[in-house]
Amino acid sequence: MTLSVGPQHPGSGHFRLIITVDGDIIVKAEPDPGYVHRGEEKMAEVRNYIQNIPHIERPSIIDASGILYPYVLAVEDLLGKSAPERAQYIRMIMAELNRITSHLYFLSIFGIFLGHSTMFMWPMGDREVFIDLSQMIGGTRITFSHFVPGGVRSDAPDSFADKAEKTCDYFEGRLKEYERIFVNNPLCHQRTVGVGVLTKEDAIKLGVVGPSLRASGVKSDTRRDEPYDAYDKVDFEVPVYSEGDSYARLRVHFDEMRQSMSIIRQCIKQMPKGPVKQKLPPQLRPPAGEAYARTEAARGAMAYYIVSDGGNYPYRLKMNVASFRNLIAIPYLLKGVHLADMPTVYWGLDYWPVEADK
Amino acid sequence: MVKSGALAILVGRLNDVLQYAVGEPLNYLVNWGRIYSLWPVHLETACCSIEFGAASGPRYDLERYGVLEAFGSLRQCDLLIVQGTVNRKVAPRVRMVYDQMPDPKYVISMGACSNTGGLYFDSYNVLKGVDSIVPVDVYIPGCPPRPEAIIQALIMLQNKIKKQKFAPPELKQIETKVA
Amino acid sequence: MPIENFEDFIKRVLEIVFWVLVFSPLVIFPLIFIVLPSMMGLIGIMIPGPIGVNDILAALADPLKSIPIMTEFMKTDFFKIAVFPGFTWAALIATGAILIERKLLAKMQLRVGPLYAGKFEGVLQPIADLLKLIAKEIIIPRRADKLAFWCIPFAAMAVGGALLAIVPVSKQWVVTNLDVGLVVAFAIMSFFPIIALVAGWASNSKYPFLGGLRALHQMVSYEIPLLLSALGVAVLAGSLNLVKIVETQSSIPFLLVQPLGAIVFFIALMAELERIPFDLPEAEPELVAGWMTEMSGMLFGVTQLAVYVKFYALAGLFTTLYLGGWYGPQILPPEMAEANAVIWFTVKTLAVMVLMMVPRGTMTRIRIDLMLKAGWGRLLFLAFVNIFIAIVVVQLGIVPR
Amino acid sequence: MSAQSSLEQSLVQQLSSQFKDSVRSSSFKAKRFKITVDETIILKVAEYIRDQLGFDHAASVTGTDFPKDGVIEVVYHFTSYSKDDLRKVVGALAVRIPRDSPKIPSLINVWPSVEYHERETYEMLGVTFEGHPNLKRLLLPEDWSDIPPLRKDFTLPGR
Repeated sequence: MTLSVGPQHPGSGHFRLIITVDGDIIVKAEPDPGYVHRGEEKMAEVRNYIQNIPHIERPSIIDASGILYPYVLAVEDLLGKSAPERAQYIRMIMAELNRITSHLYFLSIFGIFLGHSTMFMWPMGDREVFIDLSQMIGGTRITFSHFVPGGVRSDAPDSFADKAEKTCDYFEGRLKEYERIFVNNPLCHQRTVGVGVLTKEDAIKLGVVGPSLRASGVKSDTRRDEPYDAYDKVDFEVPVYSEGDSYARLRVHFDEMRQSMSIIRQCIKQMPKGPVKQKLPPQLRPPAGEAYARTEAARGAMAYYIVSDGGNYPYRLKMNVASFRNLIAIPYLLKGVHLADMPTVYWGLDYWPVEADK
Repeated sequence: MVKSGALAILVGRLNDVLQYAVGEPLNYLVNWGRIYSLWPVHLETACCSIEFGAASGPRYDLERYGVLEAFGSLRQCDLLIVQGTVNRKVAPRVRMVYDQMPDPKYVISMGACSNTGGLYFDSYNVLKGVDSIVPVDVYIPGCPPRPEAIIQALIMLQNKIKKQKFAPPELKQIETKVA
Repeated sequence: MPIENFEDFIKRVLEIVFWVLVFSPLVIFPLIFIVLPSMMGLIGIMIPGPIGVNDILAALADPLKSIPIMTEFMKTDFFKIAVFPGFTWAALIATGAILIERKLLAKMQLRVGPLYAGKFEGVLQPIADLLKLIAKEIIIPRRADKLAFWCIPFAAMAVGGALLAIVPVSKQWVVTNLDVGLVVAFAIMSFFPIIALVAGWASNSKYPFLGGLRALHQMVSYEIPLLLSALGVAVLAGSLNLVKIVETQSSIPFLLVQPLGAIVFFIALMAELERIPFDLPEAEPELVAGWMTEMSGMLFGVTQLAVYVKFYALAGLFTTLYLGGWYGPQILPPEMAEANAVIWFTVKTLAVMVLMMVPRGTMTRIRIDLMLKAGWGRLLFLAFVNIFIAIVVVQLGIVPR
Repeated sequence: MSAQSSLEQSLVQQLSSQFKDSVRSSSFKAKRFKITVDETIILKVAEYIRDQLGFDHAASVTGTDFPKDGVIEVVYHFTSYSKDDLRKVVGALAVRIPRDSPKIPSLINVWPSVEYHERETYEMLGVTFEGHPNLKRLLLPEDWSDIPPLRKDFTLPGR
């Protein structure tokens, strides 16, 4: 029997899965994305480098700083400039705050896909706390447009350090509760352990990125592999699990949130005083050439490939987003999985269709 | 049929009396039921769905107004919230979802993109406003709108429903299509 | 002057009542005295016994005279079926349960839940939902089996009501006191998955059909543990009559004698009721709304109400089998022993219902293969152990038979 | 910096010496290198990059339209998970193919991760990847009948 899951289906987000089931087992799954395709790459060719910022972060407003970060780095690479040190730390704080909110969103949807509505509500509620925190720097709830080539738009207020410290303290306690209540119970184990196993070899072969990759035992994190901004000055661990199943993916998200909080704390301590924005001309005209910048966003390695012809507009801008790279793993993992596990397996891969469709 | 003018007046009066005694109170009751029981369709068209999720989260809690969080089947839903950009691929689906919902149904257009195309006004694949395919009751500006704005839109919709006239449900047969 | 708010509505209603009272002597009373005597035959069937036609006519003139009529009416089967232990009562509790469930779930999730429908804490939320559903369009898919589709909600309601008929609220308030009440209860219970399957088949759509099939699968896994765990109670009580089972628990509820059986029965009951973690037939993320996907308007409303009526009935069955039914300390004056019994039964049943609601906020959904494993591997084994415990208890003579 | 650059330099040199005649151009900077080859030998180059150099997956496939030169440049970006020292390096393998008949062999057998990227490039730029098992429409609506949108002669409706 062939089932069309989505685009209007509680278990699919913004995309469609055409799955063939034999009894309760999925024998074939074919993703049908494109329901949110908005032509960002073409639009970027008719906007200048600053005008591109707001629409580029829209595909992933769940992790707005994460998707903007490599764009800014790529433009800086083309210009041959870099951000002042304080701006680098503020960028890192924003990126990590967004990582936490994005992971909390991941957790809540994971919960609803497991049939656990409390697991939807609690992380949603705690996400607001971090949104408040990033609102102090960014100014709006989720779409900040805060990073610009050559720095950030605005400095962090003085009260930020205190509030961040308090929030992190609060949230560490909450994380323990989450683990105790949602993860370490037999029902959750039964639904996730050994389900949708992505082996290390396959993860490498399919070029999976982000938490799914680390859950499969590959210790790869762009922040470590190719440290950008001040990531080489902070101390953090890359969580790795070797099982590669849904449970490992869930655990990676928990561990990453802890590491992010530790990075935020270190950044606040190490952050120097100084300007947050380099003086650049209002109309950026990078010299002809090309740049490929990548960062580790919440959902995995995010990369931009920009070709410049020396004009006001990018000649070609390619968004190589994490979700689109994980799309290939969906049909691969869903084969042989129970129908009931279909939403958790595909969501566990951190596939966010809006981001993948661009 | 009624030739006599007096009889016509009498029938008209009787109709008025019935409308006054039964119709209007019933209308009020049904509308009151409708405004506190708006169940949204689970249709996400783009990124505004995050803010809708946040709005049904604990801090904003749409269930105070009787709006359930993500609800399963569209056959039981009253409210279509178009959550963000509608592109050319999803537009026929939005219309199909709208057609399959039972009357009375209401549409909220959420976010600049679904109101007018917004940031994507010059994109080749984006509809310039969802109101070209479904009738919209309330528009929420913002990119994305804050959860408070969603709540405000709900209250505006409630005020609109309050003024509506009750029409009895009718039985229709529609063709279901499995896409 | 249109009605704009609640005060206007009340004013309008009072106005109508006033005019009706003014005009009723002119229109309604003559009508009654012409029409009623011709209908007396019908009323006579409903109220057997010493009440005659003249008493009813007299009661119309003198309201005080209606009290003996009411007490007589309350003894009839019609009253039992339609009003008190039967349908109306169950529907009231079911509506209350929906509200309690939503509020409880909201509190567990750090929310407030329904708040604005009704002036106080959203108490009128279920009424609002009901009013809306009544006024909603009913869509029948063209390729659906029309007759079967229309029948489903009412079949579900009938089956739920049939369960109500055998669950004793107190010694007096039981619709039918059957000698094989327990067996009948299980016979009725096994109808539900069939209704789900028919619903799925009649909708002629894939997701409802999958939901119906899952309901059948689920039945296979819980039905036998459910039966066997209740067998322990039958062994202890020495009877299949539900009233007698309660009466044997007058000193000690079977929960204390048979905790294992109670747990197995509780879990299997949750599965029967399709509540989280066992709500596989309507699992939202994969099956949309399961076998209820194509239901709309009042068809959905009635089905949902039937589900909650069944919820109440089965919680009542658990109370009957394990919690000592209507027995409890006397909190009302002795002459109101019946009311006391009813209160205790209701309180216990509501407690069981709330206990069954809690997992909805605290547990994830189970998978169908795990469900089968749990049902056949663990619950069945525990149920057998429980029967042996029951036999040993009976042999030792701990519980008086 | 120098140690770092030497790695990229050596990689580029290795590739250039292996495929002398077919390499059109090559460049490198810190952590990045790019090599442009003929489309006829792209399979061989890719296999060499995977097996000998150890770049085990492709991160993206993309293309740029150059109507002035009459070519479309298809670029494969690849990197490595399994070799620690190669993780920081992102290589680019570029092919310039004529604009009017853009056809290149698919690299799906070398790097399976390119499946969806090649489909995207196919519909966005009209490049046909020969040997791709499932070269269908991916993101654009089903009734798309215009020229591929990322070609430079496709103008946006509002502009």
